[in-house]
Amino acid sequence: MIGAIATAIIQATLVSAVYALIAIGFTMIFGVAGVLNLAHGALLMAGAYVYGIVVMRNIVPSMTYHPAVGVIAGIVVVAILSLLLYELLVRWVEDNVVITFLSTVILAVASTEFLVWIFGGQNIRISLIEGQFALANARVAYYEAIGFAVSWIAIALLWFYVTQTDDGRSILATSMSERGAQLTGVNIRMVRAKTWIIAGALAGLGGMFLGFDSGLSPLMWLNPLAVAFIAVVVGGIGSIKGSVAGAYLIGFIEQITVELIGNGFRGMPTLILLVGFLLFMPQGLFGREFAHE
Amino acid sequence: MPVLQLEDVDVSYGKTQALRNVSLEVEEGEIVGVIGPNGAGKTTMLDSIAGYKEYSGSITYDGTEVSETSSGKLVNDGLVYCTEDRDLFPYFTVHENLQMGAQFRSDDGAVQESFDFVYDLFPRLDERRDQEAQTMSGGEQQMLALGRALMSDPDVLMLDEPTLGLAPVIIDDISEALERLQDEGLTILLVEQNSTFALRHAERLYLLEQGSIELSGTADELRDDDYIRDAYVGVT
Amino acid sequence: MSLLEVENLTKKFGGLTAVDNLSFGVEEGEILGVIGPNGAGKSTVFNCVMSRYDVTSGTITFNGDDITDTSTHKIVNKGLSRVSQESDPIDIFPVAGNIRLFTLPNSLLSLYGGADMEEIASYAARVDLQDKLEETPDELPHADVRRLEIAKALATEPELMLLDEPFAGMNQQEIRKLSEQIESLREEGMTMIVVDHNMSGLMQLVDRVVVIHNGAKLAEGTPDEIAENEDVQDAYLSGEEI
Amino acid sequence: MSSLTLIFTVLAAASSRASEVFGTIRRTILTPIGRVFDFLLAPVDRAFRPLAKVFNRTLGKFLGTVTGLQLAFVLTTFLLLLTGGIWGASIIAFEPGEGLIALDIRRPLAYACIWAVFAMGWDIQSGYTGYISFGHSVLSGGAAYTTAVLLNEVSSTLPLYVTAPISVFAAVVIGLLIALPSLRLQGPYFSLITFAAVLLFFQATRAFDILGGSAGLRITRVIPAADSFTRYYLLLIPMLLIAVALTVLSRSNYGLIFTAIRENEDAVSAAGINPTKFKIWSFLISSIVMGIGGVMLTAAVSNVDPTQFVQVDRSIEMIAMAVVGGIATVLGAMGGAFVFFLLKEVVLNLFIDEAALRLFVLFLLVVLILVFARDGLFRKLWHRLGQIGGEEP
Repeated sequence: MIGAIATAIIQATLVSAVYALIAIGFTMIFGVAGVLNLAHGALLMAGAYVYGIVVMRNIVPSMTYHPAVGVIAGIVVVAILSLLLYELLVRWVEDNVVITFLSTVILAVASTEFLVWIFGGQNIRISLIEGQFALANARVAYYEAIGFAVSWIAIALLWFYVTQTDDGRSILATSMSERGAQLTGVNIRMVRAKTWIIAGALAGLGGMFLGFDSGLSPLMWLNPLAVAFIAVVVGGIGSIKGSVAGAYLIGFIEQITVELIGNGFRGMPTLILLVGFLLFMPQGLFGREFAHE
Repeated sequence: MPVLQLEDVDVSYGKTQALRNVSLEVEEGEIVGVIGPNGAGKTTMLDSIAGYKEYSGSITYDGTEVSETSSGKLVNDGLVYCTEDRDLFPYFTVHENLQMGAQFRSDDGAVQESFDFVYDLFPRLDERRDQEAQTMSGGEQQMLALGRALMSDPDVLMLDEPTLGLAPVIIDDISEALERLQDEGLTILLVEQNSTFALRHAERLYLLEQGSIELSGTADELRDDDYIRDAYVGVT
Repeated sequence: MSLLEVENLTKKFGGLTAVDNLSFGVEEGEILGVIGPNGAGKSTVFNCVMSRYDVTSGTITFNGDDITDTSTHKIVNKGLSRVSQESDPIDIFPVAGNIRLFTLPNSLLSLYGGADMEEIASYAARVDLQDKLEETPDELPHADVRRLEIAKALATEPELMLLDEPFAGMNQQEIRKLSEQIESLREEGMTMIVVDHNMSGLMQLVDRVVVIHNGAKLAEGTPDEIAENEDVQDAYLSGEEI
Repeated sequence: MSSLTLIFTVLAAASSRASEVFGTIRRTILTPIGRVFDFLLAPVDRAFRPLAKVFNRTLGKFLGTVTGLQLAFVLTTFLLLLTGGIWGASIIAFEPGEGLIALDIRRPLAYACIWAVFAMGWDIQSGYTGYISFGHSVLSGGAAYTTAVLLNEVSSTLPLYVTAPISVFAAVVIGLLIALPSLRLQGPYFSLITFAAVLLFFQATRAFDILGGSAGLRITRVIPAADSFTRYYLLLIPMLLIAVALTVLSRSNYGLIFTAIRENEDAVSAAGINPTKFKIWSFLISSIVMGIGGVMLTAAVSNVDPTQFVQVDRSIEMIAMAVVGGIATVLGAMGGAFVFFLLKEVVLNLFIDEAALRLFVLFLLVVLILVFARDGLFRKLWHRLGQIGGEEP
């Protein structure tokens, strides 16, 4: 029994770390640009597929680079895709929330069809490193441990960047007051581009680790997107700290549900949690009360 | 040559013309006031100068047409704007807000001097270095907005309604600060509805009504003008 | 019994006190002026009266009913209407459509209720907009958009109208014209509260004045009394004599 | 950072070049073509003007006023739809490699009718009030699953007149469950709740055995698939009735208030109208329509499963159709559904064999329409037609 609880806690901790990577990018884009990017899940998916293409023999037989190359390729390509998504689409429609919503979600659906066309609809396995080790009775795969470490390194770097450097601070500042940022000479357009690049890089990273866990499939964007916005709503929109906390909450609730009720109910309690927060605590755990006029 | 010059500036919102043929000059080192009623176009004028609004006519800062550069570049070149809404960063501390003002300056020593100057100018800010901006009173926020603008090392400071909604005792503090800045030789374009305040600090003033400059002159000339007396200074 | 009674109204935003224990009333048929510099809390008072904001403490009664924190639409249906400082007409509707919206009953059963073109024209005529019914608000000059806001408020058939800075952005001639229109509304029996930051425009128009400063009441009285009041002079002129 | 600046410069240059090209295309191709159309269509407008006058006098209050040309367009459309069972049986198409071929498009037309109901149902709520729902497949799916569960659990011989009202009622109940709590929220939050509703329903179909898991529930078709002619009309008639009913509602006070909620909710309160009440009402009207659509779709298929009835893609397809036609135009949404379906099942079929690529191209087209013609194709067309007619001579 104790062993089962320990296993569940360890599993939840590992999964949550990846969820945090997913949620941070989503919340940054919403905080800085006011855009709910429903194609965020598609970016995650792109990261996983890029890794698969570059590294895995079973996808493109001629490309079997070292996993490290694959990870870097995944991050860089998705960062670029994310910037292109902003420059080619979102920038032209962001004045209209409805159109932004619709165009990003339709793009996500289109990306599913694209991947079905190229790779087919089946699930494709990708791996970073084989093997596992024992930790307090639990079996932990090496990739899970690496994912945990990578997640926290990324979070630490991001935290350092946005709180300790002028360049990063201007991103936070823009999320609080765009006009204020302009008054101090910040180039809003550049800040937005940086935000999309950072969010894309984090999404690429997170997407790969999702892929190591459950393989590549063209619909793999859907659940992580749900995770991202549940984490963001629960944690408080615009708060990076909040989205990390939200991600961990989701990870633990999911794991508990799987242990107690069964795998079929995995996502339901967190969705109910989302609805509960939206209705009763829309500002979230670390949300900022909206400033008055 | 004036450091800031507007020539025949027109600005429109849709079919409404907000500014009509506005011409104005600010020489280096002087304080120029612009007074006028609510809705006269004062803020629109400042927004245009700061590079946020499209205009026709000419606005030059240091000889450069502002529409041909970016608002960010203007700030770096020393044209700093302190808005009516203050536009502070609500969840940053006082110190972080000030840091934002200085983010593009590379000379750490000079930045430190600016911090010292601002904290000396407004001791209230010094006491509240680690307080979040959103929790401060209106007067303190106004000081912080002014302080943040000063951190950008301005050559020309544009102030939009710095006395807006402030208690007389706070207005006195702002007044003192302005006097000190004037002694330091800072060029200031002061826009105010509070004509008395503007008349006290500005050397020359313009009256903006309905988007047009209706009158201009030295503070003494305007103070004695019957029209100004009736409409903007007296109570009845 | 006053038509509208505001008692001990306080509104705080976080640490800021925007309205501080303010009380005043308006009698039927009079025009009350509420004066104070920009940012003194005048608009916040109106926002509290109309339940745009929840009050922190205090009560507001209209016609004897407690309307504190009641839904805005219910307050409007009791006979209170507000002309806000920012004009926000719906640009995709013509002037007539904008006015018509304000005549519709709050009922799911009414598919075709509300004013017909003739009635809409008569509301518009009270502020001289009857010739512009087919134009959309974004085609109108500023002063006409402000007048449209008044026509909309009139279309709810209010007993008491709150006018928030009605003269903002108008020139002297437009101000005179609007003042006349407000006068004639009063002659029809409308009670009004007019807010302005500037005294001079209001003094001819109003019966009584409440001066607000920093969210609190500074003085109250007839225009003449207010003009003589030293506190007001101090506050308004930052203690400087001219 | 300098590489970023470089990318910006390139992108800026590309976009200004692109807008130049568009400008040239507009000047040299589109404008002259437009003039030719004006020239050809002006007589049609004059011919239909007397009829339009009668229409405006009698039905204008309920259906909106039209110019002669607009009336001609509407009448032609309806005539085409009403005769679709006949001409749809064989249309001539060009297929690369095959040359001219004859196609029976009555199946896509029939299904387009169902999806037109969905698109209009979505539009009367989301399009008009601006509270965008991503969860409308929950309403139609709820109705469909109610029918299927009744047939599976109660009796497989329950007639349509028993299952249909219960199913529509179920859609209304689900609609209320979603609308009552969530319509107090601001726009994006509302959208998120509806999105969550779809995901919840999707997971519920797998979690609860009674809903049949991913394989779904087998049922007997009410409308036999073999008779394309009858099937088309059985689906067309309710669709047209709904189109007329929704047009009437959208031209009544409801339409005015729903639109005002989208444009300026505060103004609605200031007008003494309770916006929450009307938002919930719009969701209920929408739920009824979605329920009917769900019943129509259930009647035409032999299996109710999560992929075809619930999955979030279905909600997004409805939205895409309404967007293609024009948001907040009942008939635009209807037209959008036909354009979308005919593109998907007929036109793109001719050129692209792979289903996934076809859908990819289709969705990219929708995104392009969103970016370049955000008002929708039919609204643009409608205004253009109105301009050709113009004022009385």
